[in-house]
Amino acid sequence: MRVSRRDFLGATGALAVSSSLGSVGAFAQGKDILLGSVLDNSGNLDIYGKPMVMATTMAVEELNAAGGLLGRKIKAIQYDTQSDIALYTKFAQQLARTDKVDVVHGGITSASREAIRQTFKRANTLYFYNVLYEGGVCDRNCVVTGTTPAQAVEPIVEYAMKKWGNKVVILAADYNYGQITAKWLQHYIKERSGTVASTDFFPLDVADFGSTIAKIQQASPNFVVAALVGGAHMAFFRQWAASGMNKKIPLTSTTFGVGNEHLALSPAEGDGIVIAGNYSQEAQTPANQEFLARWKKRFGDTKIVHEIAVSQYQGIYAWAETVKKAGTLEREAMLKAVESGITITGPAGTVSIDPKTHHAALDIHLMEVKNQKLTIINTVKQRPPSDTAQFCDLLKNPNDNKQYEVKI
Amino acid sequence: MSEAVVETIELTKRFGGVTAVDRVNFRLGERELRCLIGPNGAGKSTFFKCLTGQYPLDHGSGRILIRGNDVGGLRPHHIVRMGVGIKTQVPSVMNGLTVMENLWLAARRTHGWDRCGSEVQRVVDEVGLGDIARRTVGELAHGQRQMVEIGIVLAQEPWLVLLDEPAAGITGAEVERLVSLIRQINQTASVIVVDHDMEFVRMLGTDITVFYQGAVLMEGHVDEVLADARVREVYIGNRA
Amino acid sequence: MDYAAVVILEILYMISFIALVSAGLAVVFGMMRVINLAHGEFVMLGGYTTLACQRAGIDLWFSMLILAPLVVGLVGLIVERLVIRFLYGRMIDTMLATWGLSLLLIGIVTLIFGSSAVNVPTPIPGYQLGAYQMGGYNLFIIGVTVALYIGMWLVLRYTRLGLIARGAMQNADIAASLGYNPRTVYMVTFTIGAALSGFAGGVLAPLTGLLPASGGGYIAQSFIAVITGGAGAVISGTLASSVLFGAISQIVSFASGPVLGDIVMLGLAIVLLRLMPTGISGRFFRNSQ
Amino acid sequence: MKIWPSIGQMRWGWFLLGAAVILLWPVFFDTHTPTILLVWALFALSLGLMWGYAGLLSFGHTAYFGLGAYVYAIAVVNIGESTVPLLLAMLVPAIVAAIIGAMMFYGRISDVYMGVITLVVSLILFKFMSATAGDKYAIGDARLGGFNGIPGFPVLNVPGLPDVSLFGVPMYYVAAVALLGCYLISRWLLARSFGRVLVGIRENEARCELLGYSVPAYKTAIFSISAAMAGLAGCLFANWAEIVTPSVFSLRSAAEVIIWVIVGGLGTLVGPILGAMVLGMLKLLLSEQTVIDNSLILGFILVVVVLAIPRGVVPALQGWFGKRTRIRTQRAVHVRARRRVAAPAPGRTP
Repeated sequence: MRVSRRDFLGATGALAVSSSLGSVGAFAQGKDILLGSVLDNSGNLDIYGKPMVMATTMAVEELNAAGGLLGRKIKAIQYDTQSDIALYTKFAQQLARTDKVDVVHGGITSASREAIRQTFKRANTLYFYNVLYEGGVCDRNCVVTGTTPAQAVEPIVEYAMKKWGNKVVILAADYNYGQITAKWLQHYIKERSGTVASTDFFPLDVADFGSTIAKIQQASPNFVVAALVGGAHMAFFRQWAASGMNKKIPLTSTTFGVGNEHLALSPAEGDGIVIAGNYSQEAQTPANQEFLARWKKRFGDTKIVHEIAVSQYQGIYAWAETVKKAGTLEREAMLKAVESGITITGPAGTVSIDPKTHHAALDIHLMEVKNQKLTIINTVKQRPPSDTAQFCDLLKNPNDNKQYEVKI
Repeated sequence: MSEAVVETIELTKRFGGVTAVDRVNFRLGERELRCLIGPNGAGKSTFFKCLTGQYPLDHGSGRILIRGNDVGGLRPHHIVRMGVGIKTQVPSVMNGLTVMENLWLAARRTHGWDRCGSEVQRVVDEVGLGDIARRTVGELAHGQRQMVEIGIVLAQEPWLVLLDEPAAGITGAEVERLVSLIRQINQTASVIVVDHDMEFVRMLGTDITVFYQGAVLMEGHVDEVLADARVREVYIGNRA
Repeated sequence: MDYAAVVILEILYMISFIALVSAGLAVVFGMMRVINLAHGEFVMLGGYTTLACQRAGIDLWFSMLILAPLVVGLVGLIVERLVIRFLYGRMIDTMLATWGLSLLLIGIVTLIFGSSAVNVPTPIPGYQLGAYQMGGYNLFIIGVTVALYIGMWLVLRYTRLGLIARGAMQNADIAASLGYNPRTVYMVTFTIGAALSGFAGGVLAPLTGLLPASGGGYIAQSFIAVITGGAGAVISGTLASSVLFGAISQIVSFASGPVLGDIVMLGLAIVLLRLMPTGISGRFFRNSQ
Repeated sequence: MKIWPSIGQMRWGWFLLGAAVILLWPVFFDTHTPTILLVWALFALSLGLMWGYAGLLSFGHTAYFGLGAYVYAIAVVNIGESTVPLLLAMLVPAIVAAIIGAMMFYGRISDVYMGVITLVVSLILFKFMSATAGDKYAIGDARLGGFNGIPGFPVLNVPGLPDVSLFGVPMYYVAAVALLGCYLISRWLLARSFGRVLVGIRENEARCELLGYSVPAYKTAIFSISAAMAGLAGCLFANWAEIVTPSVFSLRSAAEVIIWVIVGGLGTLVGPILGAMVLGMLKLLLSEQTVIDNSLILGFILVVVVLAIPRGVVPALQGWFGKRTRIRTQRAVHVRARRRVAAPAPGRTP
């Protein structure tokens, strides 16, 4: 027992060294602007997280190369949350309380966002969430640069119902993203007097869709919308194609392509899936081409660039613009700057933050998967986050702190 | 007729198609010492395990009364709690614990916390375990473990003691010690000993019940039983 | 009517799926009383072997049917030599060590292949069943499973290897009395078990997609099927529990959703273990294999 | 008591030193990470008590940890004040464990099947909790939230004063007191007849039965007590993380606690505590780098420990440095503990 106590002291000693190293490091470079990020760089969500981490690194390097912000260098503190929600709360607290960062860009799934959003609000740390999601977050401390259902889901419904008919089956991931997105889907479908034949939810670890596919055929809808998330759910697209359904019932998705799913499926399996989103590598704008060229130079492979990596990149630039406008890193001043309207042009087009909702108006492409590429069918410029705007006005109610859901 | 300590009425135990114990009527009186003998497979061990509750009794296959209480269907620990001490065929002791710890656990069931220490000491002295009292039981020789288990039974201060092959693996002087221990136990308790070691049974010099093919072949004092022709034939014939 | 056929096919598929992923574990458990918690990772390795070979330009069928079991069998052999052989007779320790092994394998595969989902193309097209479009590959899996179990039965019944195996299943000393070192028998058994797991992984890869962590999805199902099946009779026990669990979980899935299917299956396993502590085979198939 | 050397004696000197280090820590250092280490240590202690002394290995002990976390979150959202939820977080896991334990132990289920059943229970909870994202899954005001879990519930407060929250350093002290308290309770239990009978059961179940002890009752009781401690740890975890998600029921967390206990050492109480603290710290440090995969290292450690030091680190160290008699008893005790769970071969009952 004597020795085990010594052991214990040794371990706690190591702990002390590691924690003091952190604070000493931060102190020595006290003039740096600290940008925190919490993203899943490993684990089963790293298909989303890895490119976002790279995008963060690249954006910070570019900003620094251009002279930093307010004459100061930006230092990125990035934590890997290993696709584990518990680590999100841990690192969020570390960023806010120990590292005392000036801004946080991070969170991927809606579950992770909700795990950390309140922490940053309490700690008065400005928070950017740069991922497409189910909409409705009304929180003055939180700026969202990803798409919401009104932006990326409604166009699919509109297009698909016009083209294929009005009977729809919805498949969604069983957590708040899928649940709320499914509600919006039902809302948009009913608005256009369509019918929802069935809505099914799948936990993230479900990988067998045999009974689901049979049930869909029994319902025989005009088309299917899949709001599925993560590696296991990829099996749906495979099993769908394996049974030959891809030739029979059109498939659309609110998430497909975000994790580069189109690259994991063969052309025969993936072709024809319709999606809507903010970004396609095929976009022929100069901003996008230059961005991809820089990415290639920095990391080599541009294949893995996906919408939310670009979102993260744009989010950081939008924040940089905010800081420039505010002229300070004080949170209240930055929020005032956000509420005066911030607009930047990124690889995916113009991003302009709506002062009322702190969400972004974005250019939205309707796309179809063709030969492992997201081919653009048409583009709507500056589509507003009208869903969230129905409920949320932060100029009027700055203390609002809620996630609104559509009522059906 | 005085109340029997143990009484079985038409006790029967079947395993699949085999009838191991066949309608046995058995009676053990107060302070009686009885040996159960019989060739291998005669049913004496099965009979023993029915008494201890280790083999549950099937419905409608006889009754077991201990001091008039029907104990069919009770689990071993219920039977033990009535005041019955049991030693099983293979020494069943807590190998990782010391001799004294083993005895303490046995004593604690019947005695208060404060008395356990002196009880353990008493048993150590009575059984003669003083030299090995602090050794871990798992390290002891087979015979020593047999004695530890006798000690465990003693520490419970039972009024009925069931011993299954206590003499197995015990030699020479130890056997004599065992015999006197069993006699001593018999001062305060009724005792059933199951064994097939004839020499040992003869040393106990008591009444005997002979099992054969699941049933009672005969009962009587050791001398008359051993003189009986049927017993000799069954026993020796089967052993050969 | 067509729908009924579809449901029956899906049930058959689920039964085959469970039986297929359980085969390797069943052999190892039945003959060695070793519960290999890295079993799911062996299945996963089979899938990745298929993927790597297919990417290297090797014929897909050859990769999944021949190479996957070979490679994973080899991994099993190495594992047996390095870890398992020191732990025979220590059931809980074996479970712990193989659990550690499973984490280790997940880590290694993540290092090599990354943790993103990857896929092997499905080599068989769908077909039309009445008004329904069905996965042709599912039929292939049903067929493969049937063939595998018939093959296992024939080997056990009619070959010398089978004789030794049946002997070892009843009692390790029997193998010794037949003149075989039980340690060698164990080594071969574990290797064969691993190869069977690799085979399952290879065959299933085109349907499920691959993740380093996907072994976890197999282990729960096969673990429960094998343990519930019991060690007394590997083939019949595992088949019986596969049929039971596969049918019930798929019927519940059709009636409500896949989650409830899983939960009902797990709950049933608890009830069965409580009622039949030696497994189905311990109760009903005492003297078969 | 001289008769009982097998169960490690309370060493007040070392206990007070350890307690002093734990209690004085916040004076000098940050407490956020140490808090979770204390919570994990408590969780490991709960399993170590049951596994190391009664020889019962629950493969899914995380079920009770998770239940504690969920029960606290659900109750505190509905009640608002944290005292009753804290008690419920111990009571509910204890009751659930008592029911499951009684079902297993009175049913004479062997150790391997006990492993399977406990694991399946936590799998069921995992599957179920992961599938509760819909808004129809709510208990009172608390939505279960599926994969998202339950975020943003009120943290512990000073009993009776719902507005005085305990977070930061006070939260650390809550965890410290919980750990030290549970340690003392465990020591006390082991010094009672109850603990000694448990050790007896670990050594020879049939003998204890024949001594007149109701083995299933003892097993059920220790299972329930252990679950209550795990539930308390879960409740503290919820307060530390400020969110509860189904991952508390996952295979991974089920594995982690077993690894902590086995590495720390069976048949001691300090072993599991240290195992959890050191390996927990390692897990956190590993997540600040991305070069080596976390599970690779954990897996490697588990394999090596099972092969090289199957007794665990603390008993091994005690063996090297302790007195000779201690070595002997510790080893014997330990070997029994492992073998007992190892021996029976299912399907071969006579």
